[in-house]
Amino acid sequence: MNRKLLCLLPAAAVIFYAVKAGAGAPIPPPAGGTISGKVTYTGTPPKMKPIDMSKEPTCAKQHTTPVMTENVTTGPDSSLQYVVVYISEGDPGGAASTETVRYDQRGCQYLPHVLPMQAGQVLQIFNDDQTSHNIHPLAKVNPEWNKSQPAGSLPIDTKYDKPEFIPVKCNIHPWMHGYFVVLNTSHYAVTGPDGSFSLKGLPAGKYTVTAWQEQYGTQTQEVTIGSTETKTANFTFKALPY
Amino acid sequence: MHEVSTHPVAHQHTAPTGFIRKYVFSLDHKVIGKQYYGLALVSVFIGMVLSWLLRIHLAYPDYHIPFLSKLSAVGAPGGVMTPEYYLSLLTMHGTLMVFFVLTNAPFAAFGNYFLPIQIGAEDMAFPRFNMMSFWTTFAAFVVMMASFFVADGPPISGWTAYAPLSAVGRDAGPGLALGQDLWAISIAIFCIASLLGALNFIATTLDLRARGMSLLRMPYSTWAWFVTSVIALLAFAVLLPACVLLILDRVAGTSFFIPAGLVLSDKLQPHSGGSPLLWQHLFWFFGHPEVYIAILPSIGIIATILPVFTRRPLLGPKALIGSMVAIGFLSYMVWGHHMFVSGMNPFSANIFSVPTLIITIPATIMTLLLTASLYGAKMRFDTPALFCLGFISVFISGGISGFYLAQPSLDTYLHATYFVVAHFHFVMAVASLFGVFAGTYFWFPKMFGRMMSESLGKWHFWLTFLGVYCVFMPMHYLGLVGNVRRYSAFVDDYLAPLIPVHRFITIAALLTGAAQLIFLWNLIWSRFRGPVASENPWEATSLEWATTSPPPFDNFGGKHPVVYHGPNELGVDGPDGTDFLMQTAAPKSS
Amino acid sequence: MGKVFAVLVTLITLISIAFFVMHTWWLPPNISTTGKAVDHQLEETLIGTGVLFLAGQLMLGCFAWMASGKTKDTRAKRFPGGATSVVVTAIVVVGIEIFTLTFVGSKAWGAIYLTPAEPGALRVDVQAEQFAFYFRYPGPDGQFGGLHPDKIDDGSGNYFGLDPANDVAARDDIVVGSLVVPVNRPIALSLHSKDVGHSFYVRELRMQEDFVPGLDIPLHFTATQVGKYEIVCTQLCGLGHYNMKAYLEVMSEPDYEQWLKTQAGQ
Amino acid sequence: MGVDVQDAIHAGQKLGGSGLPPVTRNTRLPKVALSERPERSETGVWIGIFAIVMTFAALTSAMIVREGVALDWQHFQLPKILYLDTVILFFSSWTLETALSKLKEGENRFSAGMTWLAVTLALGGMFVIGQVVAWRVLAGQGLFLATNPSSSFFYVFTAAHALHLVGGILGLGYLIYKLNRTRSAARTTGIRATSLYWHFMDGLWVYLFVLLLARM
Repeated sequence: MNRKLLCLLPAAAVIFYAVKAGAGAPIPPPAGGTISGKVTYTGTPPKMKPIDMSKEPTCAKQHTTPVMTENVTTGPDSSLQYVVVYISEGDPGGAASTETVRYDQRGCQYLPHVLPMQAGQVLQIFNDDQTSHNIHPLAKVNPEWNKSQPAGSLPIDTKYDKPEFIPVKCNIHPWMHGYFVVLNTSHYAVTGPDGSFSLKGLPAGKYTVTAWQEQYGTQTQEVTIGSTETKTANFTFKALPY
Repeated sequence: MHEVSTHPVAHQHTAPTGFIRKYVFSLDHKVIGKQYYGLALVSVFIGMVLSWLLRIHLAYPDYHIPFLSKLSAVGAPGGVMTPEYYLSLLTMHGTLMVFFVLTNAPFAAFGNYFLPIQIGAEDMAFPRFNMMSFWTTFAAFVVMMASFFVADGPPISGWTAYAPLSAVGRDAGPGLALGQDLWAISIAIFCIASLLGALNFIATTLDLRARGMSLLRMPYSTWAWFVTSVIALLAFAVLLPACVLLILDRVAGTSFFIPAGLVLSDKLQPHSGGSPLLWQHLFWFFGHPEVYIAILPSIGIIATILPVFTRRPLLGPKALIGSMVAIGFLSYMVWGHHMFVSGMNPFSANIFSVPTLIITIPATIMTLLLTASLYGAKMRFDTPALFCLGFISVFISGGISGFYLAQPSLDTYLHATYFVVAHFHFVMAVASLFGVFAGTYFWFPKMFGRMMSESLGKWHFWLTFLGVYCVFMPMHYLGLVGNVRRYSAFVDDYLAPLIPVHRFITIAALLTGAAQLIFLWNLIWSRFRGPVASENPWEATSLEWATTSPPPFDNFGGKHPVVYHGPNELGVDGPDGTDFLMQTAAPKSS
Repeated sequence: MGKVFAVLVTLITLISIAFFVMHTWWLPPNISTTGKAVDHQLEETLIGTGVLFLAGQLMLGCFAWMASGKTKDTRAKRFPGGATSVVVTAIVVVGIEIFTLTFVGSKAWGAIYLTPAEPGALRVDVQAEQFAFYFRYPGPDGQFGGLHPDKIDDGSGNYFGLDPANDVAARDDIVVGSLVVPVNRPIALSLHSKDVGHSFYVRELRMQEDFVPGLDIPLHFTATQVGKYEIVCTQLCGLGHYNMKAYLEVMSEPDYEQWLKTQAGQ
Repeated sequence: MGVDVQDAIHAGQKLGGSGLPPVTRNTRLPKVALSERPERSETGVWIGIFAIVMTFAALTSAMIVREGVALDWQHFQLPKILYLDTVILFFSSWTLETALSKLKEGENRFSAGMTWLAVTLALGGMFVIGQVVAWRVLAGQGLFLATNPSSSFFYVFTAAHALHLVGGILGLGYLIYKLNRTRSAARTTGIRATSLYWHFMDGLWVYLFVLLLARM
């Protein structure tokens, strides 16, 4: 019995790696044009404040360096993170994507801080902490709800039907703050730590690209691209110290 | 036995025919009394199950209760309570118990059934009001229950509904939208019902006493119901407008209780200038007398029952009645002791503390009188008697802790801890319920014409008596450690070590609760199978025992009883070898 | 039956008292200058009421025992002195109890709530909100900035609603999540609430005071022991009530100065 | 203790001796000039009055507190029509009294009494309509329930009183209906109860009116 098992092991390993490789195989680049660019700021942005989590030891001990507020998150050479860039006009839209969007509560933080999704797309909210959380999306256009999620309880499934920028807060941990960005388009991106973004797989056409920052609002640009062309669209927000 | 007199005691009305008029919309105070009792019984079992759920959640936070997720998929996903649902159930437990059990059972239920009989009347002064007050109470109950079925459940603001939490609406949290509206409306309706009831009790006692039934000849229970109804009349008359103002703040955008510049759920609230303390003052001006509305009738019931089993008059009847009246009077000067640390002027704390401590004197007098009445008696230990003894014991235990909470300097430490929970559960809830139990075992034969099972009754007593001490005595210790009440989980570092104590309490609570099923079974069984009761099975003296069991529609079969004695003629040489004289016993004309 | 009751009551009474006497569950040591009086008051009350409790229950028990015995003539034994003795005893015993308690107790209360904080006390502004406490120090300029509820924004960490853009005093205000104080220095708190009623409860300080929306409520204390203590909310404030807490950190004077510097730096 | 028992027994024997038991004194009521034994309904109204006084006392103290705690209290002019209302209500009390005296005088003045009762009823109705008009006037000035604490309390007080008065009107209506059936004041109960309640409503309004004049 045991020996049999031992003999089987290598085989199993082979199969395993084969499968893994298959999964990891490079996906062919999507057809269509790409709009990419960088979001930056001018002026002095406000200093992000350290968050005091001492109230919630189970979370506090997960962070070696203090967690900072994220309302204006800046990066190297005055780049802006957590800016949502999306096609506001020119996208014919279409049915909502079937894949679910995942939203995590970990270490008493919302991950990601800003979560774009398509109207009608299924949103799954997980509590990965050892404490109860409370999710309270302050929606105005969509229905507002306010639910607690005890540690180790099932994920909350929900969706939003109308486009809206929805602030999300945790009533139990006041510092937990994030955004659901519900969009009509499936072409959206969030700027990374270096402020860069790219919208791929756009059919040829004329588009209005909008960049949204939770504190500084929106900016738009007109971009026309061909079927396989790549264009750059940079955005610059004016930052104030307070 | 009875003497027919032409003295108009009550307006003549004939027995109704037909089910609806007889049992549903009946004008008969006896039927209405039973209806109140039934409502209280339903409420107390719902309230008890709620307390079970709360206790289980506290002791075993991760324990899955599938039935909960059925009750509310949002409130208990997968059978584990969310913090807000814990508070919802907590609120409903408190509200049901205080309003629909402790106010209804000893006062409205027994009072309705026995006050008119004990004073020799045919019915209440205003039978129609009486019927209205029950059905209004029922409406209040239905509205309250409805909050279980609204989107985000019952309110989470506790039975005291402190503003602004209870006033600002949905932004303050789940349950505070429609649930809180229903709560406020239900309580307002309940106030109206209680006002009607109290008015009826007072008028009946003043106007319908039989010939010879002077005030001092009324049984203690009647006295208690009378004093209580006066308290209730004035207390609910204050809660009613308070509720109306609360409802206006919620639905009409007024600012009675909501100050300016509040930010909830990141929204600046559109109110200005209101005073949260105003709600607390109005609420506790009702709330403290409410405590006596709950306990006085039980004291009266005990004082009426105990002598019947000691076979001798109670010690110092006038002192006892005087103490009741004193308590009723003082109960209006002490509400501030709920607010020592509420942010009101600290000077007033010292002022409120004095009458609060003074009110313990009449309470002590009553307790001592009851205890001393046992001295040297030859007692009959039937179940009602046992519950009388139990009452005295828990009333002492609960009263003692009052000394602590009456002092501002100790309240700074003990306020809002489990010490308070222990205190009011002993002195208000358990004591009052022991009165109700005693009353039930004592009067059941009169109400249904059958005796209750003694053996079941005794089991019920011993288990309950031991149980309540196991449940509530440890809460004092928790309070001393500083265990805060109304927490849905104990996440503070210093609370973790106390979980074992909470486990003990939870198990004790489950068992004590289970013991109440014996009582429930006893009620049902005895109703149909119990031995048939005679007219006066306990050899008591008051008027309800001078008529058939159960009494006829007009209580005394067309006769009008005439009263010759007080209710204390026990341990005397009665007619044909008995040791008591009925209040209606005509004196030997020799 | 009466004998069983007597035994049971006696047992319950003795066991209940035993746990009090053995201090199995007890208060944490007091660390405030005003707490001693409270503890003293508590002891007084424990002894006084303990005696009453014991006497009452035992009396009940022993009368029940007697009542179950064979007493031939029911009129024979009456309670000595009858009702009057009972009433007098009650009034005298409880009266004395009350008098002493109020007399001593009002002092303990007054020391905490009726005496103003020393003029030199360290001022800390405390805001309670669903479901956390935040503490504000005036910063280097010794000035508190004004509060503007409309400016409150948890997302950017502006819990108090400061307006640094237009209000210079607000710029250096230090806002933290725990109450850090130097030992043996009088502290003057000003309690105000952002949303609903809350309460400030530190067991070791023997202190509790509500936050009332719309009011600034003063509270002052002097901590005599370096250490870390829990501040918890005792006023039902919503779904996170059980989780509403913060820490009181009592530091030595130099540690406190050091901490203040680092905070001002951020 | 024994003393009490002995007393009671002696009392009993005394009764036995005299044969007649003492008749309960049933007039334990607030002092009110009454020739005959009071009707039960009258007792009820007296008790109700206590409750209503308590309610309005609570509201009054609430108003004083509320005015004190914040600086947002705005004073405003009471609508002139309230003066007229006051007069109407006063007058209605008088008409009610005349009605009752007529009814007491016996069968021959019965119809006159009924007419006066009808007048009283009408006046009561006019008062309520007057209150509604007053609310419309305030609304016209932009003073609504939630506008300001002062207006909030104005509406609460007047509405609460109007509600209670409507109760009185219903009672009066029922009385008229009963009198019409029995055609005799002697055999109809509740007359004095109704009048007592009506006069109380009158007095309550005077109190409220003065209070509002002082505070609004």
